[in-house]
Amino acid sequence: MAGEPILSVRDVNKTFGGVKALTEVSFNLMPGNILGVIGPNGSGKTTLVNVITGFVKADSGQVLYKGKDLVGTAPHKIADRGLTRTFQVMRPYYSLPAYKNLIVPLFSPRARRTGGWRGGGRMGSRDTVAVDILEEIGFERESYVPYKTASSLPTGYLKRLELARCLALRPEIIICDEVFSGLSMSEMASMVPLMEKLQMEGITLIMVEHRLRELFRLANRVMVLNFGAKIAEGVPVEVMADKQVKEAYFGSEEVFSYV
Amino acid sequence: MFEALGLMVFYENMLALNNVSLACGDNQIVGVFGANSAGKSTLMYTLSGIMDDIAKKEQMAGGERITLRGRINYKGRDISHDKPSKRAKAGIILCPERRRIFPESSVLENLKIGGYLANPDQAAETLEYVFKIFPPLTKIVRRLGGFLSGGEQQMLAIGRALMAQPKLLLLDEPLLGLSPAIQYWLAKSIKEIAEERGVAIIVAEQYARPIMPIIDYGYILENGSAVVEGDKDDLMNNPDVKSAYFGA
Amino acid sequence: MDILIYGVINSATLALMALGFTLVYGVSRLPNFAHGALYVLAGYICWLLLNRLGLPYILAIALALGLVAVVGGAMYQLILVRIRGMSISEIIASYAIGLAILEGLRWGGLKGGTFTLPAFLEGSVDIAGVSVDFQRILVVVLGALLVGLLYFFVNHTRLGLALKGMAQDERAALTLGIDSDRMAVASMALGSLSAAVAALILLPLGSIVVEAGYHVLIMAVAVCIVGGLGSWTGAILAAFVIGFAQILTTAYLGAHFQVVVAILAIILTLILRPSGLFGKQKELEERV
Amino acid sequence: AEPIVLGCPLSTAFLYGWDAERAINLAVEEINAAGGVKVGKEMRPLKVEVIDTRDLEPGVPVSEALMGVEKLILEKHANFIVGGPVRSEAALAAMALLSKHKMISILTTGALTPKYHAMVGKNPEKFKYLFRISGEAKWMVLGELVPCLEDIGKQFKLDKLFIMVQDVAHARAGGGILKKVMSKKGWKVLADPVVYPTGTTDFSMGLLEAKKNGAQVIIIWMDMPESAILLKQWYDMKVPALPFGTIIAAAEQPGFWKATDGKGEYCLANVVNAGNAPSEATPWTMKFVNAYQKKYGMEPEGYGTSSSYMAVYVLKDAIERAGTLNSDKVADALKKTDLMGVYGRIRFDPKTNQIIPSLDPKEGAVGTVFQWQAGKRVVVFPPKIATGKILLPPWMKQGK
Amino acid sequence: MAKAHESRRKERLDRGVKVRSDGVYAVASWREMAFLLGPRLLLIAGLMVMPLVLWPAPYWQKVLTIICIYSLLAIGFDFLAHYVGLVSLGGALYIGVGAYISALLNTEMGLPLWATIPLATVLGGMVCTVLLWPCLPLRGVYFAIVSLMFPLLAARLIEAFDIFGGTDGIMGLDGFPNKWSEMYVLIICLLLALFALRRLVNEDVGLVFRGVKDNDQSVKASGIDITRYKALGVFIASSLGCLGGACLAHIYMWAGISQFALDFSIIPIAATVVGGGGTLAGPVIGCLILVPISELLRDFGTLRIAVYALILMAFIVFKSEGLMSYGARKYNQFEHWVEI
Ligand SMILES: Nc1ncnc2c1ncn2[C@@H]1O[C@H](COP(=O)(O)OP(=O)(O)OP(=O)(O)O)[C@@H](O)[C@H]1O
Ligand SMILES: Nc1ncnc2c1ncn2[C@@H]1O[C@H](COP(=O)(O)OP(=O)(O)OP(=O)(O)O)[C@@H](O)[C@H]1O
Ligand SMILES: [Mg+2]
Ligand SMILES: [Mg+2]
Repeated sequence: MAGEPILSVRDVNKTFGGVKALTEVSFNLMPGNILGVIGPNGSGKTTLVNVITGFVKADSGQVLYKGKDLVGTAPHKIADRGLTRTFQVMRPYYSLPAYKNLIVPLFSPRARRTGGWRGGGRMGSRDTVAVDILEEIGFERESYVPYKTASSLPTGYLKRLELARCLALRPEIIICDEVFSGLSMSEMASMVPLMEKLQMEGITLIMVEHRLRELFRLANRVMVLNFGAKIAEGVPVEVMADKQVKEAYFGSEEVFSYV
Repeated sequence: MFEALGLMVFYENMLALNNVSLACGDNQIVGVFGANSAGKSTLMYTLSGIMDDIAKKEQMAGGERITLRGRINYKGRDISHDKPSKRAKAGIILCPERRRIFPESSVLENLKIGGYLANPDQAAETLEYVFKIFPPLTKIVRRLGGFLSGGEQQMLAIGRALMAQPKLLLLDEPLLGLSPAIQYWLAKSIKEIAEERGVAIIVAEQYARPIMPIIDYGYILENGSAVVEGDKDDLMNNPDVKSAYFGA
Repeated sequence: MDILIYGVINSATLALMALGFTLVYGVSRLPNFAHGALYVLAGYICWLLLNRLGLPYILAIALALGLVAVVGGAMYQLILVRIRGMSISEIIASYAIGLAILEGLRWGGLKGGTFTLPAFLEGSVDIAGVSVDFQRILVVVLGALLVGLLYFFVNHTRLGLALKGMAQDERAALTLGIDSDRMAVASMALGSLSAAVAALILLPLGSIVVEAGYHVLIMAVAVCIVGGLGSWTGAILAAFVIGFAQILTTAYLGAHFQVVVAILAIILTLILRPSGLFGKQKELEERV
Repeated sequence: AEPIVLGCPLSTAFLYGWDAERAINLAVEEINAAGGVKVGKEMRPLKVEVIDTRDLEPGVPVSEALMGVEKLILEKHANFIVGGPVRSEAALAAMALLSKHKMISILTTGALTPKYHAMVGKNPEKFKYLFRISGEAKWMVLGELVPCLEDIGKQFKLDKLFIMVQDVAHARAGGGILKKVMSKKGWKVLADPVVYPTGTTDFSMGLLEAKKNGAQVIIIWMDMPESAILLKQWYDMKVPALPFGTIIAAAEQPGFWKATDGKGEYCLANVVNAGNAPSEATPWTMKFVNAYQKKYGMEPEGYGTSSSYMAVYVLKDAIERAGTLNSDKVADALKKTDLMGVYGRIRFDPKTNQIIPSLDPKEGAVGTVFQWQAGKRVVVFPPKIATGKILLPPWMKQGK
Repeated sequence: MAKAHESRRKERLDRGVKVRSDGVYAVASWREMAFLLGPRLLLIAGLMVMPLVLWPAPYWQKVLTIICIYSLLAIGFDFLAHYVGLVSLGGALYIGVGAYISALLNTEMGLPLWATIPLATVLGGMVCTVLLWPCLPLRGVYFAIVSLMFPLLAARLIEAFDIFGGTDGIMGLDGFPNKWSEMYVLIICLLLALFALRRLVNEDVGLVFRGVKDNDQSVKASGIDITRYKALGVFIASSLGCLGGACLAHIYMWAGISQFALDFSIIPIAATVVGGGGTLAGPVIGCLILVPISELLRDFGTLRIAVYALILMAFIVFKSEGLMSYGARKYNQFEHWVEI
């Protein structure tokens, strides 16, 4: 693998009043790659995402994005530079219709800069783009779903809305925090190609997941966290074979085969 | 022991549940599967009475959007007009989707609040049991609920529901956000809970694979209607179900 | 020394005033803006029982406490249930109830400074050269006792825990068999009761006036907010912070800066710690 | 005949509002019973329209009071405004409004600020309709309080003063002035005035300090009812100093005795105008006190009672002299008022329309300082109208 | 489950033109135009002719101006609370700041009223925004209480340091040339503010505001600076309040510390609750109801406030969604029973 990593995390530490959420985590991410992050519950995956995107400030360490340190930068500035994330516990704008949820990112400085979605100044043009994005992500355009208020949408759609919000920003990196959970098999079947398509378009992805089958199909590399520390990293097959991972993450052969 | 007949739920003019009937016997595990917006959560809310409460609240705030129809019988009694708290007292406990744990209480306190209906002995015993099936919780008993990770919250939510000494446990997407190991354990525990503690369980999931093997009877919901039902083998052998839920 | 002693007394007074408000907010998320009115009402009822019906003091106190608790509960049952969860409406409605009670009392004759309750204990002692009357010592003692009792109730009894759960997530509480309506009424009655207790301990030191209602409300809100809503430790600490800030400004800056300093203290605390001294709301809401 | 409407903007839920309301009603009743007011050839009755301005309530904006005044003028068609607004700021704020409507107004209660008549003096043409018939702070301090204190000082050989004030503008300013003046007069003022926020219920710190420093007279400049607590604490601590409640103190009310369980004995207080407590200032004084007592079952309570009562009579007198209700004419007539009233001779300063005060009822309006003695309010100052002597509390030794 | 009408339910259908998704209208005929524009025209025309209707009752004309001032505050509050998510209990701050700025400009610098009012609006908005800036990270009740403290503090500071005329206030401001200008300036300002705000909240910027209210974390994740938007929201709301304050000062030709009084904070909120939060027009309706009621009750004397409080409570409890929301629902929807 040649070239500079687009994102490089170095020795990041984070404790929450005595709880070590992250210890000395480092990794590099090449542009256009998909990195899978797995680990038992409470191992610090979401915290890692938070640290990268600025929602939580690392106690020490560096997060280099295109060579610049992001630690201490406000989340909205990080997003503005093209590094976006989804929330594991969904955070839509509950009072707005689903497609209006996307107007907010479409209105952001970044989207206006990069997307040229000013749309000739006509009202409603952003709406069209919003519905386009939703359609791409699996909201049927002709159905009522994109027009329903977010508060009445079921979990599965909200998860996808999270991803749509990221797409609207035209980001360079998307960090997905468990977007697959809450989707049924058939829906997943359409999500996987979508992810592949994003990768083709040159977007770099970090995917935090518990749905390993799909993840391993997608990911170029996988990193495993346990108790806040990185215990393995490599291509999926390697990681699956790692003894430590088996012990810490799967616990037993039964589980392993179940996966 | 528990049966629901011809449930109908309207949100405004949209039919979210269309004439759904369902039954669950003693110690049985019943699965309800369906894709997004099939109406699983709506069904669970209706069974536990929360839907009545939501409708009532909306009515008070002016809207009268939600209409409910149908009968729910529990132990030979019509409970379709009972308040959720009354149903809970009778043993119908819902573990709602999206966790809804108490964010400002510690893990232990969450569990204690869950034990509101239990007597002290039961509470102590169940507490131990919860820690047994969810070992990660033992390490974080003092942490505030709101600070937990997604998976930890999910475990806590299930544990809390168990604390309420259910006779009929309604689990809405219990696997959401759990790591494979815990998923596996939970599926096993569900079976164990049903068998050893004599609890009937209705599980709603769209991720059917881990749950399917443990159920006694299952329903497939689609757009608010129960399109397929049958016991484990019926469902597993149904080609449509197979392709939709096992990706094979 | 006198600063220390009177600082403690002042803080205890503030803590007592705030107690009922914290309790109600902590267990049912209702910002009870009728708190001050209930406080004054308790004093006035007690006064009426004493002076109009000539009841013995103990009996009058007991009756007044009971009546105010009933009023509080009824207030919730009849009015506030209907707007539960709409916090702005709750604030305005409870404020309106408070206003109606207070102005009703004023109209009903509670005006001027001639309404007073007798002290439980007359006389005073010298503590380290500072003379303190017994009633004030009683304030500190009873204040501590009451805080302890309520703390125990909320954190270690079944009912207290249920109330706490209901406050945080009503729907989740419902699924656990906690009857939220009844619980809310209970919490409101309890909160009114503690407002009444505070009134009957504190009012013998002052006189029963309508303005006290507004004053108590402001102080209660300030203490609870600075402490972090719903946090007991926070509320007590905040009572001490504000209490001592007041006494210290009186001693060193001149009392007409007392209010200025108190308000500044509140604003600054919150700018520095956005969810109060012990509150976690902000962190919780921003946990993603 | 068509009645003459007196509009009374008063804060009726407070002492200085309701006492004025009662007194005005009393005067109007008396006048109407005697046939009314003679306007030209016609005898016209008086009619009172009271409006609650709420201006003494905390948290209520002054504009509320101004609305009340406008309502009286525009809707109740008041011919004259008598009474308030009660709070100084409100009274000042109402000046522009009243003169805009060319409305004659006699301020009878509340508003103590010297700025009021200063404003009239500065702009006599614009504000020529605005009169004040009750005392103002400057005279009360310099003309009554200081001489009274000097009296006490001479009589008992006391010269150590301690000042406690409420945290309101008039009290703070008053405390400051008092300190300056009394220091000049050779008194030892022991400290800067101690300021207490409205609603304070604990005064022990201040009292301790007073005791420690050997205070002999304590000035209490507070209008909050909690000053009763101060007196209770003073009694309980047996502070060897004479308490002196100045200007609109809670101690002026008859109910004060009960509020302090009698612990307020020996407290001196000032009731602004004679007639607010029984005294023999003029022949009319007791007549008024008795009439009031007969109608309301209690003695006049304080501050605005006798002045509000007199305002109605003064107005009647002026209207009859003017022979019309025309504002300009009546204003001119009012300026020429010279009447022996309840609290002395009533005349207005020709430049400022402020009542002319004096220590002698034959010369001008007199104030009153009384002392609580065995449950009664005994007038002790000014000497011309005094009915008793100042007593020292038994635990206090006379200075050397 | 619903007890009565076992086999029937109430169906609601949107009346004609309004498509389910907000903001998209397909206007077909003059009837539908009238349907859409009717209520708006009613409000505009109603307010415009009101002063004329009230000709015989000059006092009520005055009340109308006061209603307008409270309405300005109330729509500011509504906007801030329901579209930006900042519940500000400190409306009095805006009134006070506006009043003092225009009073100072008028008396100290001799600027005429036509200059002081707009200047006070803009400058006042800026002053309030700067004052509240450090509090913008606060959430919910905490922001509410801190904003409640500001007017108290301002009044206390003016008093303690005896600045700007101290407790006496600033007297001798210019009044409006006549009562008609007074009324129409306020009415037109109010209508402009109302329709401008309505427009704003439905524009894309408005959606960002609503996003900030619903979920500020998500807004951050979308690369938008929430503090900027919150500050902008505060600026808009406080400017409206300052405009009201400036007019108030000129109407009474006086500014003083009581313009920081609690009533200015409470009444607009009550009006919002009564009229229906989040509707913008609702608060105006709320003011149109509450303020006159309070005036009508003046004859009750001391009991007035108690009665007023009871009426207010009744509104809140029995129409808890607010009159405007209720009315809009009834206006926009058919309801009828259908068999299931
Ligand atoms: N603000 C906080 N205060 C205290 N503890 C915290 C805080 N945030 C996270 N934690 C703890 O840090 C640990 C890591 O949390 P994190 O959310 O990163 O886990 P995760 O790997 O995403 O787990 P999951 O798969 O369940 O989502 C958890 O044990 C959690 O309880
Ligand atoms: N409060 C509501 N108002 C209007 N429609 C609603 C409401 N709640 C749910 N719905 C609609 O009802 C349908 C069923 O929703 P439900 O939440 O029951 O789905 P679900 O099967 O639980 O989906 P998921 O697996 O994604 O959680 C959806 O189309 C949803 O949009
Ligand atoms: Mg996570
Ligand atoms: Mg669901």
